[in-house]
Amino acid sequence: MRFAFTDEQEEIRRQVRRAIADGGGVTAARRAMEDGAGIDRALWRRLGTELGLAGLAIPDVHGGAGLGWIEIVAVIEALGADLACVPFLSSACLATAAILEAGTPEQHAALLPAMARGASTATLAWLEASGDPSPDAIEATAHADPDGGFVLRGTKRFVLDGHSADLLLVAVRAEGGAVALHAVPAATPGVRRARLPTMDGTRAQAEIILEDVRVPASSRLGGGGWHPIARAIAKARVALAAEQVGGAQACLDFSVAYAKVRQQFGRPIGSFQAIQHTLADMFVQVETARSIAYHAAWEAEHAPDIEVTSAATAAYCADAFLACAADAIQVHGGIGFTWEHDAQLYFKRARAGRTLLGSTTAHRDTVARSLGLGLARAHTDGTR
Amino acid sequence: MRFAFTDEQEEIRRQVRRAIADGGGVTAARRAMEDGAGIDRALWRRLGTELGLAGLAIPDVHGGAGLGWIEIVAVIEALGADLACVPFLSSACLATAAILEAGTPEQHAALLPAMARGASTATLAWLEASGDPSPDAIEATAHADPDGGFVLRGTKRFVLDGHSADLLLVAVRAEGGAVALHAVPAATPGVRRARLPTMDGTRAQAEIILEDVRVPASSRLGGGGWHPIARAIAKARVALAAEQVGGAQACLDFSVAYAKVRQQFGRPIGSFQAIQHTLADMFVQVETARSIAYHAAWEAEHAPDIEVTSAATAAYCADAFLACAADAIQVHGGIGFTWEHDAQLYFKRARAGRTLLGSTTAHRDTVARSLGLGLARAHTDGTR
Amino acid sequence: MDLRLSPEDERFRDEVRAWLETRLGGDFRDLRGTGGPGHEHEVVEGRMAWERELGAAGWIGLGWPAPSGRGASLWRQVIFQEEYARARAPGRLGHIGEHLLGATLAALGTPEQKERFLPPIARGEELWCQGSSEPGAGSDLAGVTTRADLAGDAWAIRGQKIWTSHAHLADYCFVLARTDPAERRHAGLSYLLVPMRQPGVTVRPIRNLTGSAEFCEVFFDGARAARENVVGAPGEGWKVAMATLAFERGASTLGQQIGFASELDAIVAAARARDADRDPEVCRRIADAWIGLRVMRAFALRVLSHGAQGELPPAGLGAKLYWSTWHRRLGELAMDVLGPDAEILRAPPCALAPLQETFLFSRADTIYAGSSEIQRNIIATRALGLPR
Amino acid sequence: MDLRLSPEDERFRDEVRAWLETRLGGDFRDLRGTGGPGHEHEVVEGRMAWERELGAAGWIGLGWPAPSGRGASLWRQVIFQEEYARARAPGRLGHIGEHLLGATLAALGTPEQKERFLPPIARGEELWCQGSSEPGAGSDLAGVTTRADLAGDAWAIRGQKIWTSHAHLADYCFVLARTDPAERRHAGLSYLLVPMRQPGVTVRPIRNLTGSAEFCEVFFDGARAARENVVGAPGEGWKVAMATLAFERGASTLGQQIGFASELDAIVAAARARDADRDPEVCRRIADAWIGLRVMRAFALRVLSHGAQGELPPAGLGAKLYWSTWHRRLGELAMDVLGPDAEILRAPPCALAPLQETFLFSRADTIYAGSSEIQRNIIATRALGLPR
Repeated sequence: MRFAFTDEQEEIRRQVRRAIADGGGVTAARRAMEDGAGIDRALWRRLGTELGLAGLAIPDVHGGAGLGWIEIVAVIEALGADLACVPFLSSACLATAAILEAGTPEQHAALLPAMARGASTATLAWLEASGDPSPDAIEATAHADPDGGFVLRGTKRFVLDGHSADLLLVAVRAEGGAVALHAVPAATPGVRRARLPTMDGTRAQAEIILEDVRVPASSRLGGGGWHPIARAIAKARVALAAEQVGGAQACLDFSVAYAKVRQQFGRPIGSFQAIQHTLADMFVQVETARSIAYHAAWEAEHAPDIEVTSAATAAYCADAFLACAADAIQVHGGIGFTWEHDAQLYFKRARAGRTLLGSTTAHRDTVARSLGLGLARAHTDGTR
Repeated sequence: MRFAFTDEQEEIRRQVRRAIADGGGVTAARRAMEDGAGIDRALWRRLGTELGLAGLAIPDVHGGAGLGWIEIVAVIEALGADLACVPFLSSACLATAAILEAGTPEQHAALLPAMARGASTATLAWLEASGDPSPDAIEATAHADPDGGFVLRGTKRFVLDGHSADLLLVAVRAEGGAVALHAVPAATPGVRRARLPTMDGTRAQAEIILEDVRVPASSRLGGGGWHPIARAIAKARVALAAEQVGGAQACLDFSVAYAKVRQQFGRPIGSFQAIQHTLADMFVQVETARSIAYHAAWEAEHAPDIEVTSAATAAYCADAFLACAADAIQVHGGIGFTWEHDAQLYFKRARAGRTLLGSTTAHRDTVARSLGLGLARAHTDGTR
Repeated sequence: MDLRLSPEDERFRDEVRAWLETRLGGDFRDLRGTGGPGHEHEVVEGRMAWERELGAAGWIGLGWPAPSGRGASLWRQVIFQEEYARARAPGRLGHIGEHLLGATLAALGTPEQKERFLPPIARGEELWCQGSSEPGAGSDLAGVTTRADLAGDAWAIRGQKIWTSHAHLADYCFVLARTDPAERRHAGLSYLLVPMRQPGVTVRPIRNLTGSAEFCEVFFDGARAARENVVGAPGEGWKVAMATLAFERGASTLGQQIGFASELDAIVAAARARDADRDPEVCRRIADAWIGLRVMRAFALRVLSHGAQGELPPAGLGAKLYWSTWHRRLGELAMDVLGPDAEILRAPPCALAPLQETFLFSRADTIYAGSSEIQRNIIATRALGLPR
Repeated sequence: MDLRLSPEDERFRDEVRAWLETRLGGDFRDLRGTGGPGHEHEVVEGRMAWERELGAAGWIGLGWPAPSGRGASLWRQVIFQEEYARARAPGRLGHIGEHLLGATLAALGTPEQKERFLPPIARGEELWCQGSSEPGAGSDLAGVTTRADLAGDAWAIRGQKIWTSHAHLADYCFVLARTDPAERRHAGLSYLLVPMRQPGVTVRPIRNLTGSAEFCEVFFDGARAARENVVGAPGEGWKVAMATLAFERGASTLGQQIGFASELDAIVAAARARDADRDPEVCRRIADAWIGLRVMRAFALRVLSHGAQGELPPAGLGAKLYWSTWHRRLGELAMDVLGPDAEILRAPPCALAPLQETFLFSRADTIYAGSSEIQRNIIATRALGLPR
């Protein structure tokens, strides 16, 4: 039993932190937000390609690092601490897991090497207008084409980094009502995409409209079905939770630092019990969130079913981050409320986390159902 | 516009406070709890009969004081402050309102004079095993008897002061599925009652079993229907809310007093910001709860429909009292947790308030429905 | 207890309502719903004209004695505020002049100061801003370091103020400054009336987390105020500033609640439109918000009713803490009702929908005008008499 | 990161489980589920016999070095605690002797003290209680006023302790007393080992709000402790007491969680039985409680994993605050799930059903062993380095 990262894992984290700091840290994230790019391409080149983060969880036979979710969590916590604007969550976590879970060996070989090199990014387009994370909400369709391929139709929404990803993994309702996943290059005719402006400007979302998009039979990942997609989403939720731990820790850190120097009534505000107790509560939230996130990382790597673990972790860490970010503003007073101060960036990132990859309410309902409580609702294989 | 009691109303309050203090205050309530009587008969003689509280809201033609809900609220707040163990809420508020709302002038004349003198107490038996406050949950029945009377059958639960009341007002399901209210002397053959031991030992509840209870036709109050009963319950909820304000204020008062004298770390604990802020939050809860309770008293007297007002007030004041009572224990530390300290009496009284006369959740649902929110559920006339 | 208004007061309400309907139906039609907290940057020119319109009709300084005001009762002031909010009349640019400086001068100003400053405020012609907080003295006003030195017939002011609303529009600023550098903390402060349109005054807007600029920094670098334009005696500025703070809790609170109610209406509508009200938890949170509004109204009426007979009661000290906490929670509820669409803006980088604005801007409510921590300190010491 | 136990540790778990199954199937059958917080008054004689049974089998002082203990690793101590709780074995009467005094002596005692006191603790034969808090010094241990004066070969102790569990059963008490009256606050305190069965010791149980007596007051009126039975040097009692406090956060936390889990199971069962789980809000509150349990477990494993490699990390300072808050909320949830029946007792005046007991007793969790306020102070200063 050892509940800690190995020296190698800590070394990767250190390298990531150094690369982000070299790239400008939170200031770079602010720039990516303000210039509207929504992605820090220079940083992604450094992190994704040079440090190998793009292929962290991709097997080495496909050019990746062949590591797993413990390393994903170790790394994304560092990314979250500085709000790094890179497609790590969307491409290296969510889409990579989806391809690995749903695809055949041939499809792995076809899709993963370019992603591992950082030459291509991908994302999962699964939510639609309702934002309901359950498979029941999938209305987009795939119809078999006489020539052996498929025609995709529908509108996907809230797609992480959907405006910039090269490859879209689109969840659709296939023949017989089952869910299937198609790998669709973003440049395919009929794919229209529009960036959705987000309150959290450090993380981009897009709407993707599929107008009679013709794709070959080989675009369908594996044999279809909701389960592999659900598993990929569950793993990505664990990654997001760890990212939130990084953000929450950053809020605590800069708030503690401020409380030690900011003087009011002739004393540092950190000597007032009201501020001390707020910061103590933040500390407990950060440390407990970190614990459940790390534990979930281990389960994502080793447990056969992580739906409930992932939902529990996602709900807890999203709440902890939002509470810490909100408290950070309050501890800072007026200055924490300004555009120039970073507190607002964390606050908006944290707010977005309440619905990203499914709402915290949906996560709690998942946990409640697993306890046999009466919220019975079909969440099985997504087949209609 | 004048949002304050008149001098006359303040004078009644002063007399009530003096009478309670003369009777031993909270110590008397503790005695009534520990000796199992659940009612302080000496105090009720003084308050109910001599000071006229038993008939406060009973018209003067029936021997009462002919006052209204503003006086009820003014008085019950004082009772709540010292946890007075008297059947004021059950008899002078709930049952009196039910008779006034549901009964005919003849029935008023038959039932109210004895109550006004304090010679008889009454209560409303409306809840059953589910505890659901809605009329849909009423399963007890009244069947017409060939001789012109009725036969009552069923089991009532959570009946306030049901073990000691002389007159039971029993809500039943009558012919055609409508709800009706019967005035049944507790001594009627077939009425069995058992006191339910309660966590809040200062307020008694009983179970009442009706085994083929034969009552005359005149026992049915007015023409039947749920509306008059609902209005009486709504008015009683306002009274309960005001009682809770009194309790919350007492918790604040003895906590502030303690915080000023109790020394830790060489200072009164009331000089620590953590304690100060807790007490400040209690203060805001007390003052806001008092405001909405007084406002509701005025509406109970003047507004045509008080269901929503009453539900809102009941939910708010119950929560405020419980929060204040819980904080009182925390402020006191270990001593607040002992049997000997009064904090526990207030805490248990406050806890009971979360479900007494309907749960705070049911109250919120009532408010939500009034806003047109989708919790559609029939709460109309109670007819099945 | 009598919660009805007199028939005369009800007629006054009709008068206010009719006037607002007429005026906001005409040239000022486009001003409805503009301005107010989080929106102070909107249609500024139009709102300045509107201030003059209000002034010409005698609606500013309603409670002041003649000749500047109409000597209206507290309840009539409340009625005006309520109807003003109900008509969605524009957020007041003259609020600080009327309710803070005006009330302070009415109580503590010299006859000359009243004569000079109250009439242009009442006419809606001169706007004021407030120079209290400083970068190093936010919640701690006694920590003020802005200096004012008497040089001949004028005070020369040097220092920096922050969180000043309307500073770029204002004609005057009331400035808390240290006039006796030998004294520390509460002593040696003075309350000066400083023209804003002069050399030595620089205004820099502060962009807040909603992307708009609600507050400003004001730099005084040798700006002048006439020697006689100090309120109260020199060195007694602390007392005057505390009086000004007390005026922040006034009749406007019931008007504010009407704005809150319309935000809640928007949430109810959004919940129904999105079927979010099929979830009982959402419904109960909305119910709680509605209950909170009822609480606020009853609380304000009770406090003002006591206030109408003299001093505001200690209960009033809880008002800011209650509404700011309530409003912050309302913003969170709004986001949850909107679901994943809560995240999507009207346009990049920060064109917010109204409920998003409520959410973000409400984070400031527990900070400005005395943070929640300060409010609790005040309640603990002043209302409960706890030891410092 | 590896959250698996070694095969040897898993075999150890089997051994513990088998032993408990056998013993709790036999003579001690009726002890299952007795004792523990809120239930310390139950079947005391039987539980004293059980302590000796545990001792004879070598389960007490598992982590102590031989000869008193077995030198088991931290993980094996955790395994024992988990299986102990899972078997619903009786609440330990020997907890204070083993985990507080024993751990303190093992670290700071003299060889003679270890030899005298550890073996009878390990055999389950001598019970201990803790004399730290006083009526005037609850959270503030440095305010201790109990005096101990050296009179010949013994300390004579005068004063009053409070919140002392098991005082009426204990053979010994470790007492923090002032031995140098000239010194104030943290200085001049000593940590004495005092026999309870002697003249000059009076025990009075304190009835708590559940109606049972969990804690006691202890009055020392000239009671004696041998001169050599002071742990650490005279005057250094504060340091020793702080070490004892640190041992309160140990391996037992994972066992405690198993008790919490069975309370949550009871709530889930009650919710289903009463159809309370048709309400999504109730379901989500239960889900939150379940998530909190997962959090606690992960948190404890992480802290202990660091602890197994040396010092407990600062994160561990948050454990008490987290679980006590969680547990208090669990009690509130239990009541809401029970609806109006939450109010009804098994018998008057205070025969509580288990979930009622959880509700009432959990109010003490945020008070004893360092109140939540004290916990936050400690985190702020020790973990975050904030200025006092």
